[in-house]
Amino acid sequence: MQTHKAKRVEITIESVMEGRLTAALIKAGVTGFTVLPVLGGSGRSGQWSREGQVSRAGGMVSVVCIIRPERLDELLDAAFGVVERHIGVVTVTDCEVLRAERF
Amino acid sequence: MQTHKAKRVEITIESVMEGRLTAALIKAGVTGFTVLPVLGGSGRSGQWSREGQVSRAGGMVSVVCIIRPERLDELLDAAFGVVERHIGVVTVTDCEVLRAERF
Amino acid sequence: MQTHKAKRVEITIESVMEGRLTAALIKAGVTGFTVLPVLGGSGRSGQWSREGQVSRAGGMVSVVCIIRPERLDELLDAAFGVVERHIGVVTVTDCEVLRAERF
Amino acid sequence: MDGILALAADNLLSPIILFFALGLAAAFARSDLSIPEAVAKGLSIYLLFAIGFKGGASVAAHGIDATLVLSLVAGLILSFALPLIAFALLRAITRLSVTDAAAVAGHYGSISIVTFVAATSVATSVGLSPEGYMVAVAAVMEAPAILSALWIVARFGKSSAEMEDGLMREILLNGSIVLLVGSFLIGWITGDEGMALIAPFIVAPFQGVLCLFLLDMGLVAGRGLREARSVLTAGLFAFGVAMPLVGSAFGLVAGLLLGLSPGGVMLFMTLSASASYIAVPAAMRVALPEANPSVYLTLSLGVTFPFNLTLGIPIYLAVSRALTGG
Amino acid sequence: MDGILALAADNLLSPIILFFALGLAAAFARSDLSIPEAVAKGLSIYLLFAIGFKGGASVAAHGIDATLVLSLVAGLILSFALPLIAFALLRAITRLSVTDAAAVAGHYGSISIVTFVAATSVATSVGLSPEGYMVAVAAVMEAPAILSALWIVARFGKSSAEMEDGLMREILLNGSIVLLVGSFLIGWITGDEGMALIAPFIVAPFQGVLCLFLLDMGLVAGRGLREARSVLTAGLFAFGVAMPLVGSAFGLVAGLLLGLSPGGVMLFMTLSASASYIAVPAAMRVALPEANPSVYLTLSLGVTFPFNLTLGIPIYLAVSRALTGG
Amino acid sequence: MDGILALAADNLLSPIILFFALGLAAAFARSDLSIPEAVAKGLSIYLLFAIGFKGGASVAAHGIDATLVLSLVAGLILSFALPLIAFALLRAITRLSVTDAAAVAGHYGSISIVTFVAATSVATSVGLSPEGYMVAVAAVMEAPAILSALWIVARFGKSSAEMEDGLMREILLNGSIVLLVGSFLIGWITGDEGMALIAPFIVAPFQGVLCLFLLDMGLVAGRGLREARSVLTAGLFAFGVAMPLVGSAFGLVAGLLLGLSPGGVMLFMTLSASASYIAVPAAMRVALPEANPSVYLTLSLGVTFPFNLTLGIPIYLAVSRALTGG
Ligand SMILES: Nc1ncnc2c1ncn2[C@@H]1O[C@H](COP(=O)(O)O)[C@@H](O)[C@H]1O
Ligand SMILES: Nc1ncnc2c1ncn2[C@@H]1O[C@H](COP(=O)(O)O)[C@@H](O)[C@H]1O
Ligand SMILES: Nc1ncnc2c1ncn2[C@@H]1O[C@H](COP(=O)(O)O)[C@@H](O)[C@H]1O
Ligand code: NA
Ligand code: NA
Ligand code: NA
Repeated sequence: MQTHKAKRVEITIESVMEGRLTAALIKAGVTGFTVLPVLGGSGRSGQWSREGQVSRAGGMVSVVCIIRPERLDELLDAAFGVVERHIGVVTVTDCEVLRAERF
Repeated sequence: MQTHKAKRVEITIESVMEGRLTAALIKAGVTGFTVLPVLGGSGRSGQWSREGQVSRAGGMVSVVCIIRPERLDELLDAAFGVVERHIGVVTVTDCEVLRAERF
Repeated sequence: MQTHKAKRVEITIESVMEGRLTAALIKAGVTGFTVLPVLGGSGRSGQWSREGQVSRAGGMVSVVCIIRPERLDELLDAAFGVVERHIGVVTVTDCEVLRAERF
Repeated sequence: MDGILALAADNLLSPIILFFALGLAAAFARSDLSIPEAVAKGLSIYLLFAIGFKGGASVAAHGIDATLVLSLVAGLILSFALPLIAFALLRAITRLSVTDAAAVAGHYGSISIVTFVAATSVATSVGLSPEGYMVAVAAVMEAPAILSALWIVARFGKSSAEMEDGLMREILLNGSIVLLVGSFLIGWITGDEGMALIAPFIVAPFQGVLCLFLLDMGLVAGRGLREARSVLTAGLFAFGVAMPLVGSAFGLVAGLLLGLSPGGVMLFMTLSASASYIAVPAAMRVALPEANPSVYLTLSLGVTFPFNLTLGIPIYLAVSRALTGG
Repeated sequence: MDGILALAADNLLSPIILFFALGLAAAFARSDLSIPEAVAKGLSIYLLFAIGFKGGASVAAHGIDATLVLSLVAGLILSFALPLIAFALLRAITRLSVTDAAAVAGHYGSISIVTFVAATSVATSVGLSPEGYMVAVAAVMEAPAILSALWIVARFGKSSAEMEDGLMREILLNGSIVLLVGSFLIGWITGDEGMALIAPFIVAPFQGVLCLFLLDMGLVAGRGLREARSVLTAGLFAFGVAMPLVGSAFGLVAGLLLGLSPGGVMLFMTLSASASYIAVPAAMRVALPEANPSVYLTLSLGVTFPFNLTLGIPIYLAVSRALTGG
Repeated sequence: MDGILALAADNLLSPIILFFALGLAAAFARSDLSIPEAVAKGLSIYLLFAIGFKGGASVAAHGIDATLVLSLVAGLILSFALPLIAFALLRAITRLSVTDAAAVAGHYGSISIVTFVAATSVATSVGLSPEGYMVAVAAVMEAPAILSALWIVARFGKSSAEMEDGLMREILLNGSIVLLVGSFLIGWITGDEGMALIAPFIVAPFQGVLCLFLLDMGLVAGRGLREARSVLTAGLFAFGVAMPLVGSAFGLVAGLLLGLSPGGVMLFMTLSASASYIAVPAAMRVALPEANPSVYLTLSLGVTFPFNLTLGIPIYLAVSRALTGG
């Protein structure tokens, strides 16, 4: 089956920033993204878990974005603008996609 | 620690199709898969979020399947048969696994 | 944008073992991890789904850990110690990260 | 006419409607107010459980009516037939493709259980006591319309509608139907005794839970409308308001022919007038993935549901009372 | 005998049992009906909260019974001892490995709180008033059986059972025990006054919530049975029915020796007869990962739980009444 | 003084406080007891819905008080002003950076709705009937403090506080405010009639739900304290206890000047004394990401919330009664 090279960018970020991040991604011209829930985690700012939150203030989500390789830099710039001052992790993985016309 | 090459196939698809997809995967001989929840997303058919759904009609899930590289085509054919007419994204990533006898 | 090579280790494991796994990871010196929920899955020990669980006894979670490549073996040893006798899948993927000083 | 207006005004100021309006307003204002998905599903389980059980207990109390079976048959026929009428209307006044029009039509043959619950609560608040088995009629009307929609596509459309093995079982055994029918049967079997046991759970707090549920419906409908504004043409909007009136006329005739009580007639009108937003959309995603979900969800949830809730129900009540002398 | 049958028949037609049956039926028919995990957990928190508080309030009302401490000790002993009996029985009538048999045995020394709740509600419905501290006995019986299971493996098995530091604390402080005991103590401390305050929340709606909870239990048990049919041999099935009867006999003796009321004896029988499906499975996954969870979950939830709910409880009630003259 | 102690002792043995203590204890003992996130959110939706509606219905029953508008204005002013006082106090007795101190200060100008609910329930239990519109005052006090915090940073700090377009709308339309104010208005509009309809849902079970909610608050506060022990210096702890007393003094003056009833004065004191742990933390994460959330959450939820719940409320009640003669 015919596949095409693409990049999978995954941005783990505080829930309160989700709307700002996806708005920035859309502005940067991405054609789509998927938001995954995060149960908990640990990092330099300590350990947390969803059951220990009184509110959306502390939770995180993971935003996954599949893009053509040539659009990577644009996307990273947009993402970085939002993530910069905030808690968050950004990873990029090589992948192959079916139905490349979608991206 | 000894690791082995494998492929990680991730199929994001409407929840209503989950059962049909996993049935097709099992029929295609995969030894296992994992289903991850999806909170929301955006694509050509617009933006959606789990809190805005009255029902399972609109949600999506992500089905992850780790397989030996030589079985990839079989799996993609099976997956494509289900995904074809439906909303959904299929990505393939190279990975390494521990305990390869399981796959 | 400047990125750095890293490894993305994903360990899918029974929920009851989550605390033991993350404790082992921290002991092995990882700087952070993220826990993702799992809705269901299938493997050699059969098929299960979160809605069919009476308790936390049967569910699984996925623990994702981004690390510098040189620390991979240490982490895998630590993870393997916990996963060994238990149901679970460990995968390693190459990735790139922003803000490498965090890892 | 005056009576209808007074009733409508009264209805519009009931807590149920006001909480729905609050949800709509919050969604339009882009507030982040939301009911967690699991809680919303829990509320809907509560409603189905309560309404089913009460219906069954009421059948146990009043005995089986000779018309029970006939009502079920009438419900079946209406659910099969209304999509054909809806399809004709849609093709006449909108530019939807055959596939989209068929998908929408399927929704209008099926029913909205919350609209049914709201109508029941209005009926009892004015002293009517509809036949308990109307709950079973509601259950019977959920699924047939889906078959009609698929038949329409097969007959008039180009894209193929898959009616695979699994789908029919899935539709007939979908959670809402099973819970509604199961609770109905258990209410029937355990009757007064069962009712005495669980009444404090399903009777007293019911209206309050319904308010919360309608708050959520308002939020969801409002968010849907905001997203899908663009699909809502004048023609579609007209359909979303006209079709419930057309449907209710069929329900009215059925109810009168069956000789139902004023409350029963009113509920038959409401069932025929209401459109599905759970079972049918799910089935359409599987069987007619090419149909655009924004169209049918926006119409069903964004136009017809609020119309029925606010104006439709008082109209059906007034008409039913006028024609049955109830 | 007639009395038992009449009671059983009565019991079988209670809403609680019928909703459990509805869940089973829906699961067997592969309906997609399901209660969201968070809601199911919410319902179980409600049950533990309510049953604990009511037990404590009842102790506050009736004063401490001289036998309270003795009952707790008896519960402890039974929880430690019953796994040994279960293990012997399993090795005699099934072909389970030592590890699997030990894991199963551990479940039968521990208890099922829903079975306890159902028995309590049957007891009060026939006019008995069991000792309030039976709730504390239930809490005390949750954990010791786990130690017995691990001891069996260490003594007779080949695979090693890890009894690591953390596990014991985890078991003793698992959420269910903490909530049950905590609510019991708070009910005790606040007594009538506390009860008056929250009775509308924990008393009136209790039976209705229990129905929903048992619907969920039916769904889960049914899905488990469907998946794990293959592991359920005739021998295992026989064990799943025989062991509760054996266990209840020990509970009966304990209750009679302690001089408990008829309701108390019945609850002691029920506790001894019931098998854990939450705390023990979780502990076994950690300490005995080689044991097959399908075996113990299917037995405990798929066989023994329905048996106790339908036939066991009426039997224990009848026997207790016959022997205590209650 | 004796009166306060007796009241405090009484308060400490109420189920509400004891369930909070149970949660704290379970968290400290590292029990895995937890309320699912969706259920906890569901409980808080219930509380806001109920308290808002009851406030509105009470305004409908007692008519609009001339002081309603003045009370809202006073609430606004206090919410703007208290952060300045908190900031000064923090800089005097702790070594927090400007950014951290400003973030903490913002929390203390805003309010904790659960503290408000607990105070209301104490007030009514001793026979007071606070003005229904105090709910609206609570809503009005949620947001202004955030602006003060950002102003403090802009004025005294180095890091820039982003007050972007979206944030203000987000703050004013956050779910809690919308639900509280919406329910208040609906309660007002539908009055006695609406209340009669949903009272069985929002009145009778209220105290029980509140117990469960405080159990969850205890768990969350306990886990937070365990994690963040290290940040809690003596200075910060002193602030967490002193600031509510300082705040309540301002609330007292406001309430007396407005001529509120003894219950109203007590609630004004409570609002001024309490600190936000939902709306403000969320806003701070967006606008002041450099501020350390452990500091403000630990203070607000781990120190001030328990202080108000246990000692603060009885003090505010006693003082208010002494000075109003109520
Ligand atoms: N090395 C890592 N691997 C995976 N996730 C991480 C890692 N470091 C941080 N995270 C995630 O990012 C969140 C915030 O990290 P931090 O900014 O380091 O406190 C954590 O709670 C984790 O969910
Ligand atoms: N480029 C993308 N990256 C990640 N997820 C995507 C992407 N495009 C689509 N998706 C996901 O697939 C769903 C359906 O996409 P579509 O068929 O384009 O409407 C979206 O709601 C997203 O969850
Ligand atoms: N090939 C696979 N790909 C993805 N996930 C898997 C795979 N095999 C097993 N799993 C996951 O690991 C769990 C336990 O697998 P097992 O130990 O094979 O029963 C399954 O329920 C799946 O969630
Ligand atoms: Na209809
Ligand atoms: Na037992
Ligand atoms: Na304050």
